[in-house]
Amino acid sequence: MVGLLFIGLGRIITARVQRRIGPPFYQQFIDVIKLLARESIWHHWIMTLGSIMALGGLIATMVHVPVAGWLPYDSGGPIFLILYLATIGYLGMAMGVSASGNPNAPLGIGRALSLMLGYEIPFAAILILFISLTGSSSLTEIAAMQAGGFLSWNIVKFPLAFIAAEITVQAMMAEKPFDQMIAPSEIASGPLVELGGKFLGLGMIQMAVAIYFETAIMVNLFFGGGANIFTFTLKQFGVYTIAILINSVMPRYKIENAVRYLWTVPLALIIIQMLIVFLR
Amino acid sequence: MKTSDILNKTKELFPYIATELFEEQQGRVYVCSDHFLNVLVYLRNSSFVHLANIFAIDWIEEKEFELNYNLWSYDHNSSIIVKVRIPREKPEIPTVLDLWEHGQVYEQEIHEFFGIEFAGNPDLSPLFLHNWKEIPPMRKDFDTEEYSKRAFDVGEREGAK
Amino acid sequence: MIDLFTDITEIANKDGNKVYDIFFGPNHPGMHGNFGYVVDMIGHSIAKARVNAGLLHRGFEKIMETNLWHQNLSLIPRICVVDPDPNEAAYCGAIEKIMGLEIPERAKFIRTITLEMSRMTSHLMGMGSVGGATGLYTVMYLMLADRDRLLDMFEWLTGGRIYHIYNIPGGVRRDLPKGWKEKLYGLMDFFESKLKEYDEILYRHPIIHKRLKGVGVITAEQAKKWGITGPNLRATGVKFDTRKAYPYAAYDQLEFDIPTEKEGDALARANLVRAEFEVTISIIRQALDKLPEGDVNIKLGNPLKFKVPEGEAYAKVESSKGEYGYYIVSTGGIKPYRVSVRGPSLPAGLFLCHKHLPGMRIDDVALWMNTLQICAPDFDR
Amino acid sequence: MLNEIEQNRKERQSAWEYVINYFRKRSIWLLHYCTGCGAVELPPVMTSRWDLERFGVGPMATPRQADVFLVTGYASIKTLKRMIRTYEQMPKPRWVIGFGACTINGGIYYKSYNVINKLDRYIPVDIFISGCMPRPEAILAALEELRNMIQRGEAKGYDRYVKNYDWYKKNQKEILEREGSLFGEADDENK
Repeated sequence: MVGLLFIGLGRIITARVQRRIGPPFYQQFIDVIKLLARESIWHHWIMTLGSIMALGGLIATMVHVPVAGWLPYDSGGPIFLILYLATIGYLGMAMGVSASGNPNAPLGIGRALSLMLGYEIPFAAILILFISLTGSSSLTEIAAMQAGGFLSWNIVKFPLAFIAAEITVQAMMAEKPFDQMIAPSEIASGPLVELGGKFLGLGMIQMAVAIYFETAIMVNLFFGGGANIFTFTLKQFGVYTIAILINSVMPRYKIENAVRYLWTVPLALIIIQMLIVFLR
Repeated sequence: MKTSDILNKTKELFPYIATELFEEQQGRVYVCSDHFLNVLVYLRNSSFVHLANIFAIDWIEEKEFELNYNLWSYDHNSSIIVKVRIPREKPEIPTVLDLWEHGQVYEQEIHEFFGIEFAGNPDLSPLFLHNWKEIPPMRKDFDTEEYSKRAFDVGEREGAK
Repeated sequence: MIDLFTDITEIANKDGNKVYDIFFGPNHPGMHGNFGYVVDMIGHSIAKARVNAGLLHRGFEKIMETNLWHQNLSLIPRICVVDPDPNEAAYCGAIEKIMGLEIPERAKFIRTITLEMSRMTSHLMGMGSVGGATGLYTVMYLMLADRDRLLDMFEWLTGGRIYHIYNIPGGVRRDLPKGWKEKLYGLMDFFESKLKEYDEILYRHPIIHKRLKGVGVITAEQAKKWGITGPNLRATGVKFDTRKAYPYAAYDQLEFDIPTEKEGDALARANLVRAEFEVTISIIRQALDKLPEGDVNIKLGNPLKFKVPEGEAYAKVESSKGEYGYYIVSTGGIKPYRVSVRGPSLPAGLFLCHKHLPGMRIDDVALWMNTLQICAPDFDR
Repeated sequence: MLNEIEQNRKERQSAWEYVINYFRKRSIWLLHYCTGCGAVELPPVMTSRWDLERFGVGPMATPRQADVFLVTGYASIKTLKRMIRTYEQMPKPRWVIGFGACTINGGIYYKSYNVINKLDRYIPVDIFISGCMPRPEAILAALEELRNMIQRGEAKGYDRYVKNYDWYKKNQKEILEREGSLFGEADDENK
């Protein structure tokens, strides 16, 4: 829900950058409801399975991400489990759309997976930094460690790591310059090319969930979680706004350039950050 | 060199052609289909590198097709149009692919719209039209209005159903 | 290189590698205009391209033979939608050449101004779609919004936003309305100030440089040999412009220089369009400054009975995409005998694709098309 | 009087459809397929001056995702084939807008040998926009009218396509798979 609201607001922000008014903020809900009420064209039962798997994987991920220190059950937000579960979503999508038989879809999936290869490494490096600092792989504890005012947030303590993480998250959310998997003018919106009706509706919900948990991870890592759900959401929205603003003024990399960029710049930033932290 | 000089020089080399200076920078060369390749080769080698286009004119009353090779020289800033006439009954002419590679597209187009054969061109497949069963449409004896009436302006609209 | 990739399809087929077709267009977001390539792909790279043209074929040249001279005026701008005025100017220019007419000075200058304005609209669309092809939609939106201001000026002057039908044989249809000139001066200032913004957001963007560099390289030799004209030719370093070399309208009375680039790749073409945009602004300013008083057309009598004496002529203009030419044959009747159109993007769109696309990645096709300014209607006609 | 209108509405659509139609009309996605020159007026409609996205209208890349097929201008025979395929690929609540005079009766290309004259013989059209080229305001007006029609449950072109499928197919075949000349034998001698 919140994710959909975010996308809706994001569309307004993009429109404002482009000197337009933009759609109403509830537009995304309307779109999803319309899509779910639509006829959907069905190629193979794998498509349904893939879509459900993708959504299920992401919901399973979300369950483990602490929101304002709260979790459905007490798992403590195990960071590696989150990373593994997040892949299931993409694999489900890959499975689903590959069954559609359109050559653009596998092209898009190929790009998505190689991009994943690109951003997982710097992201893992960030996590290693935090785990070695806190001695715990629990998101709740990392968030709790930053309690106590603005200055103890990780964004202030480790600005370079934050920049690196922001770039990585940009790739995670498939926003520009890392939206190779969608790329309408190259491969006709890639994985989504054959998805219509309910599949696309599920896809949009899935995208919203993905944005929600990715921003949640960012907030937990760098903005000290949140005292209550409102401040937490507000911080999430802040992270998303940065992503959207970058998105609206960036063109798209080629896939190999994108992966090379992700393996050099963010990784270098993190290593510098690590050196600063450990040598001090 | 001025266009008139170029025309005169060409005329000296090939006495069987007729030339006409249309305006300061535009000239025309009339040549028969046996010799036109010689003239084109000469012009191509004397700085007329740019082939703007090839187009055909259907002179139905004289029972002839006229092919026009529209050349431009970047060195002399002059335009020369080489005109070749071929009989309408047996429209066949050698290709100019060896001189200008992109002539391929123009020849394909003319073959489709006029039905002129280009001897030596390997690919004259239809480029623009879909499932064309009539005579080539750009010929003068093809009546496009009548065709449109018979093909598209028939039957009822959807509302009438 | 070329033979290598055409053969690769067969080799790959033989070895059991998967070669698959992608329909790049007509129904593809990276394509503008109704046109397409069918490309054989191996992985991400193209092995072979086939042209899927004729989707916009309307038989213009045939319809024109059945229409009156003046009726055709409303038909010809539709050949190229984004840049319609060169069509009108070339068509009228050819008729005037056959008739031996010298149009009034003021009409020449007004023609120059509208031609350059049309070039500006087309370039704004071209620059914007470079952004669109790389995913930088903001640029596209901003430029198209700015383009609307020019369209407003056209509407004020001619009554039409897209199709102006403003040039007629013997001059232009009507004089400038009151206050139009001042407004256009203001608009030129506006665009000059905008250039800075475009530079920042598009032309100095490192990712754009990375994407455009080395895509679709043409050398000067090849460009001349393959009939490539206009900005694509100038991007290879050839200092040639029909406006200078074969002047029409009032270009021989104006001072401007021809920008060129050396590399001949997509980046050079994109930068050249930007440079030309600047030149265009200066040309419009000059033409407005020098605009003489007087009539704007020669009265040629009843357009329904308008006849052109027997003869034929080729007139060409420099459109935003290259050499636009009309060859008109008249037999002295009320209808043209034959009108042949030379569209500027034909060699690039239908011929160059066989040379460039094999070996290219699918990512670059849209960019390649946009920077070459391939406009499907002008070769489909 | 009011009851009558209410009655009519109920005949056309159930309450559930009425609610769904509300969402459908608020989120119309156009197919990004420029069939003709009319497409040049679409980008201006999306930019800041008219801003189509305010109404939830946006361009979509593939026919699977789109609701509205804008036939922008004339349709040549080759395009008609693609148009029919595209139309049949779109999922069910789908609408067609005929854009410009050329789709109504051929417009300025009436005489052409390669442009069809009556679009609604080949695919069902819900709404026509007249003019060449239609101004952006006309596009907005047409979309507004289409929204009202959707809400009232009147825009049922896709149902008509199913109902009169044979008729449409026959017309399409007449154009696309013609065998032999229209002019008979006499003209073939010139070949």
